[in-house]
Amino acid sequence: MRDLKGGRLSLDPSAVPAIELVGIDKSFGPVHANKNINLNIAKGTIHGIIGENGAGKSTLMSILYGFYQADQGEIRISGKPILIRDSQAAIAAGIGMVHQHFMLVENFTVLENVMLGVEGGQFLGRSADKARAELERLEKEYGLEVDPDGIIEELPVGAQQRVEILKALYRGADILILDEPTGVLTPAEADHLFNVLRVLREQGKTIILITHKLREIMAITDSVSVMRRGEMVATRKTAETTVEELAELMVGRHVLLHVEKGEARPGPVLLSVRNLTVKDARGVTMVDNVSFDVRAGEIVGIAGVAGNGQSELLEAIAGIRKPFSGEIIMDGQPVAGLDAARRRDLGLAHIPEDRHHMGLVLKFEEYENSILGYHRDPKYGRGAFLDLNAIRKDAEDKIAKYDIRPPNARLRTANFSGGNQQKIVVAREIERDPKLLIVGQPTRGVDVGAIEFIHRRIIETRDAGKAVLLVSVELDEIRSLSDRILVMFAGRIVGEKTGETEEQTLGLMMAGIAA
Amino acid sequence: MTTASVPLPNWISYGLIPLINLLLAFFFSGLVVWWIGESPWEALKFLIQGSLGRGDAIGFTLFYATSFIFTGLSVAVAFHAGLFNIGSEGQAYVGGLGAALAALALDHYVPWYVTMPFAVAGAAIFGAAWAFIPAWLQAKRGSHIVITTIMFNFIGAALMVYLLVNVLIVPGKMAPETRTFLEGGQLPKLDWLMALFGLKLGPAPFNVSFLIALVMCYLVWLLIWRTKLGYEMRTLGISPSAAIYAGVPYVRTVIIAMLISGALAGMMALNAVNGAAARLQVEFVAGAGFVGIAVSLMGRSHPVGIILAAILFGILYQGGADLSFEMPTITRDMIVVIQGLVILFAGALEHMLRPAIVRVYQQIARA
Amino acid sequence: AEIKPALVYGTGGKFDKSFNEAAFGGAEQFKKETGVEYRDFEPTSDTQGEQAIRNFASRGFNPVVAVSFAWTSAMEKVAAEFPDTKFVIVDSVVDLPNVRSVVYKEEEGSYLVGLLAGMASQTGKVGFVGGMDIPLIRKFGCGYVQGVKAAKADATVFQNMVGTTGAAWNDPVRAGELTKNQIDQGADVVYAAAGASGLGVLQTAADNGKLGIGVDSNQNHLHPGKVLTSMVKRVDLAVYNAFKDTQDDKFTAGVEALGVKEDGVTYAVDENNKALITPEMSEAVEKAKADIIAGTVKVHDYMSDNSCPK
Amino acid sequence: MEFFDILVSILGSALRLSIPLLFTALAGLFSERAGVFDIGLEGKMLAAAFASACAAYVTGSAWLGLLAGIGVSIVFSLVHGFASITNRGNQIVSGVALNFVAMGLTVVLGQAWFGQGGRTPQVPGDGRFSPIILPGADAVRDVPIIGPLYANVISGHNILAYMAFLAVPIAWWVLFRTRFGLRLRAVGENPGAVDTAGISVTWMRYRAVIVAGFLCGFSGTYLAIAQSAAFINNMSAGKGYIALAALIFAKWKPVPVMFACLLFGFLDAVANFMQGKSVPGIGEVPVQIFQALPYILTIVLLAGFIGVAHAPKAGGVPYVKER
Ligand SMILES: Nc1ncnc2c1ncn2[C@@H]1O[C@H](COP(=O)(O)OP(=O)(O)OP(=O)(O)O)[C@@H](O)[C@H]1O
Ligand SMILES: Nc1ncnc2c1ncn2[C@@H]1O[C@H](COP(=O)(O)OP(=O)(O)OP(=O)(O)O)[C@@H](O)[C@H]1O
Ligand SMILES: [Mg+2]
Ligand SMILES: [Mg+2]
Repeated sequence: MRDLKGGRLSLDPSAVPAIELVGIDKSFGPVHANKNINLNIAKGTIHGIIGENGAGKSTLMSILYGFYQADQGEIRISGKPILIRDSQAAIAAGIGMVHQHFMLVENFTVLENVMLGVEGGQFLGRSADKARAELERLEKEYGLEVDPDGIIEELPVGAQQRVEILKALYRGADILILDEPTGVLTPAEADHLFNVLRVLREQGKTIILITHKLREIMAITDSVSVMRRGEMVATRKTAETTVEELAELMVGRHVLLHVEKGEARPGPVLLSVRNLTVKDARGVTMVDNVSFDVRAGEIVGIAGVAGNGQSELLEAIAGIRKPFSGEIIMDGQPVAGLDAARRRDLGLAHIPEDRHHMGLVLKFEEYENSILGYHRDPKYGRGAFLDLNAIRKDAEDKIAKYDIRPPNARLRTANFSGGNQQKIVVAREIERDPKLLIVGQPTRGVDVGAIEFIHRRIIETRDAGKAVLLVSVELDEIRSLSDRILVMFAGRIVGEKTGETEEQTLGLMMAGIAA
Repeated sequence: MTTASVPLPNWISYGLIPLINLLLAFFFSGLVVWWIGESPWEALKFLIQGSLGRGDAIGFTLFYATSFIFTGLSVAVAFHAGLFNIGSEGQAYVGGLGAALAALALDHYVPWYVTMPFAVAGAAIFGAAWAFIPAWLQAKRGSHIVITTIMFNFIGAALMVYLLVNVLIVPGKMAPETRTFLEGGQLPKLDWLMALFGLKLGPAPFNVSFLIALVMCYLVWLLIWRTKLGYEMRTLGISPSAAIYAGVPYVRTVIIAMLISGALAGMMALNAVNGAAARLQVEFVAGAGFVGIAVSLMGRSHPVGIILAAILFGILYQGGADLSFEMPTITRDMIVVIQGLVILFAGALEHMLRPAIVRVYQQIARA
Repeated sequence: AEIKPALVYGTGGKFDKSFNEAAFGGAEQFKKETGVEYRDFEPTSDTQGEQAIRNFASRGFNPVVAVSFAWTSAMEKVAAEFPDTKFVIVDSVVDLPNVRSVVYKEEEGSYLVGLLAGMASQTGKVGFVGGMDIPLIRKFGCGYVQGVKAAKADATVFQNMVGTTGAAWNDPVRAGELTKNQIDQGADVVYAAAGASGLGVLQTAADNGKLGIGVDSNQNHLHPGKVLTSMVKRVDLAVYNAFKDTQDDKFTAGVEALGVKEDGVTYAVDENNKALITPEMSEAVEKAKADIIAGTVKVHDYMSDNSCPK
Repeated sequence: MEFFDILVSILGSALRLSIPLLFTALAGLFSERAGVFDIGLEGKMLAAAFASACAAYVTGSAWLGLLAGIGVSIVFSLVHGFASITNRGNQIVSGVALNFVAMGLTVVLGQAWFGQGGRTPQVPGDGRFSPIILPGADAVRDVPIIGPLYANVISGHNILAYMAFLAVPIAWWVLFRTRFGLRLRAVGENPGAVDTAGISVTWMRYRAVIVAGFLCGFSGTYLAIAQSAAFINNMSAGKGYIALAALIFAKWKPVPVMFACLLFGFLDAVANFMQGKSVPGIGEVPVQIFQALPYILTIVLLAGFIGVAHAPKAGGVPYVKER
């Protein structure tokens, strides 16, 4: 393997790179988000950056954009070192950024959002007319259509993203950073976006594209860098690398770790979802008339690109989100009117996608989190009171069994590392001995050892005759754990496959191309 | 590198930093005293002597502290559930009505200890009732509880004035207040308690409601850290999303937390109405509800901290009265200034010094 | 005898240009004449009054004079605790062997200024703005109405109170608005019996080119030529006498009711308002004064039956 | 008295009573639109009233009084900014604290300087803003309907009153037609968007709270040396909170703010007028009802029974870039 870690690679060695990052370092308190990053990007290319969640991609780009300040390091634009103290400086240097979470004022019009910060005068009247003309010119030139007078919150996500790109172009960006732009897009919208990016490249713009989707990298980039745990581990020409190599670089191990598991012995249906439709706060349909069953003794995996309704489906089943219509039946009993606590009483356990905001109260001590959701259980105290001794004893047992480190039930949960935090959640949910376990992104941001451990627990749960529903955006995880795979696309289940299905087949289905 | 997420040991977070903030508040108060041409040291001496120097002074200090314990607990309980109850003032005011009605109804017939539970219940129920609508609006309609409780303070004041002026006033009397309760409607003074320490209570209205306040401290501690409801409240207060995940019923928890908060505020009336004045007067709360905010912030919403902070404010109130007596250029409003500065430094500016302290701490830890 | 006199004001504060300032004047007068120092205290809230009275008593001050009805219950308590100290309360009655209660026949003084108001009014409409709505203030209003009607039987008297709580003594803005309302309705003389709020009444009357009537102290100088007169209540006398009597060992407990006859209440004339009082007015009011002293005119006291004759 | 005359009298009174509310609510508008909640309006108003009365008394000039009022009010704003913008403290706690500081400090200093129990001495004529008779007011006074309305309701206020109503269109124009306003509103909705647009969130918010301080300076000055002639203890008497209620009632929009303030001023005027009078069929209506009505109306609005009030989205939340 060629180790190009920290190396300088450009397509045309003679040309001055558009961007050079030298020794960029950044910490957030104890979290070392960027470690000594070096990177060169050639003019007029599309450069991809990939990496797992929390690898430090957004942080690096935010530094380039002046949103954060690096603790150390230097940035050079077209060979000239510059100090990017704030976004204003970045904009002046011709850098534009489309953030992972859009930076739009939702009750403003498109035009107002585009003008913000570059109003061109103290008073809006005349300059607004000029801005409108310029905006319309840009829209036409790059095929980015939006109504200048539309209110942002009333626009679909794709259109909002176009506004973000227009904002950058309006500010005269030569370098455009896009942070996970396709995470929220439908495939058609994503295709449209890529066409726009190609046009931009032809016009000589330099583009940085952040994503964790390898397919996108292969489809559109000229070169690609891989980040892992705050480090820039490799940079490649896209044409000279493969999906497999990138994936390995990304996670730092062989991805296709095959979990040993026996044959599934499906029993009776424990979860039955019928014609379920879920809408989000804005009334957009996120889950569209979905029906499926999960039986005892099997793991059903739900594959799909992030944002295709899996999260909402999981939350509806868990009782966190109110469905718009349809039925959820657990162990023969409709649970529509029951909240999360009552569903737990029926034997549901839920490992949520987001441990920081849902699965754990980070300010609690470990033992307090070990009963979250089950605190009303008589086991943890009679009547109105909690039995702290019983709870701590119970927590210590789980700490021992799950090898949670440090083994201290009185430690604040925030002070455990991500992998150990996830183990706290997994231990709590699996040790309940539930009938039905629903799991979201069980190993997001978790190290290898913990991944294997958690995977094994999930399979043991199945083997103990429980029903398991697994949602993950990691295709490998889905493939190695699931007995059956349901593929979700745009809120619908577009097909069912077995665990042995080829990655390509699933990928196409996830993209909404084949059924 | 940011210092916000560097963990500090508890004795710094809960001991040193609040202490420094408090000292800053006193420093600026001293500046004000100095500005108006008096000696801050002299003032401090009078303040301490006037609040702790004699038996009756201590009695007054503890009398004020009793009120502040109730309101401090009130603010703290709501705070644990993530609710900022600015309405303790109004809840205490309306609570006074419940306490007074119980006393007026019973004082002719029964001794104080029979009236007491009714007065406690009356104060708690009326106080809770006044917290209910803001709570319901927050829980069901998402109306910001800070704004609604402020509004309810004013509505409560108007209601109480109306009742006192038109309904409860003794005909022919000047002041809008109820008749004086007989012994059966009063809470007796705690002479015996002071005598245990060899002190004479004298005229200070330090009374049985202090003991009720201590019991409430214990109950609040029990509620917050030992019950399932308290667990749910804290979950909701720290992480609303985790509370939803855990199936904590939002509406119920918000409403119950606010009812408890309102009830605690209402009980403040026991001290002022049944204990000290033996009658319901206009504006008897006199800002104790707002002091509760300061007390809760200073005491980090923990009953023990609240007791300490309440005594501190009791010292300020009693000592401040004595101070203004000894130094007529310093009016009693000086304690309002100190109170404001304490809220400013211990509350709004609580993190001001943290980065500096973190740096010093890291330096020392490294060395 | 050696004395250590003390004075506790009402919540309006020492320099309210009215009631409390009159008390202060009496104490100063005593100090000037005898050279004896005194201590005073301005409570800013109800709870402070009791503490102040007690503080003085426990530190050996004697006599302790408290002006304002607000200290009634405080006085009841503290005077009982210190039976050897002499206390004086103004504007209220406390029935204890060591307390002298000084009350005034405000209805008589109000009658006199009402008479002047009635005569001075061009429109036949006059106003009264009281502070806190309590029987004591209604007593002022009632005497005033009687005086106005004595001058002009068909005159209209608008009556308003600033409020129903202690805050009403300290709200000149609202008092001013009430005055403006009365002026809009045609009043051209407005009598303020509202403590510090009265300043707003006199100010508004002056701003609108109408006449005000002051209360308690002589307030004619506040807006020279714009204050018709002031109903002077000799609180200074009560304080002065309390100090002096104690010094001379002539202190007596019990109720003292001071009216026109005792020179406890009167109307004020000085160079600021001389031009406003015509000879007829002067003659009429002096006659009324004599009649009251003689007993031929009886001014009804609102507080005797809580009502005012229509 | 004729019904119409009564109406004219009440309207005039309502107008006078709504001025301090209007300045203060507009102050709140700027601050809250920028995402900084301001419970401390009351305190700023009080501090400004004290400062203006002191300055006007000492210098004998109403305009210097206004200047002092504005200055002190802005100082309070800056402290609020320092706590809630720079130090990311809780905005509500900071506002509550400043209210106490203002309430206490005015009396402490007033007592120390003037010895009148916290009040300032009466400010003489030139130290006050006196009523202005608009041209032609006296001439049209006798024209039916229009005459009294012009002469007694519209004319005869002091210059600050006219400035208050002038401030409404100016506030609207600044907020919706200038770059400053666009950025200010943006920073109250999504500070991240402003930050990434290369504008300093901190400085933007500071400017907003300074404007709030500036406007509270006017309302305090109006209380002390236009409506009255001295500072009196706690003379704002909760008007800051009524203004806050008006701001919410008006859903954070300038022109509705004006109408809300007029409505609340009108209620106050009616309360004054109705005192002691009985309504046919109902009897005497307690003044307390009118006093509580602004708050009750605001609660009803907040409950969502008369339209929903959306506070600026980022309101009350300190802007934190790095967690
Ligand atoms: N503002 C912040 N304050 C503190 N820590 C932060 C902050 N932003 C990011 N981090 C931490 O820095 C690390 C890198 O985060 P970053 O957002 O750069 O990751 P990423 O590669 O973009 O991940 P994702 O794919 O989830 O977007 C993570 O551990 C994250 O928790
Ligand atoms: N929000 C936080 N507050 C306090 N400390 C934290 C916080 N987040 C992380 N830490 C500390 O930083 C350390 C590193 O955390 P991080 O989540 O990056 O670990 P990691 O290397 O990813 O571990 P793992 O492999 O288990 O996920 C943790 O051990 C923890 O003590
Ligand atoms: Mg990211
Ligand atoms: Mg990790």
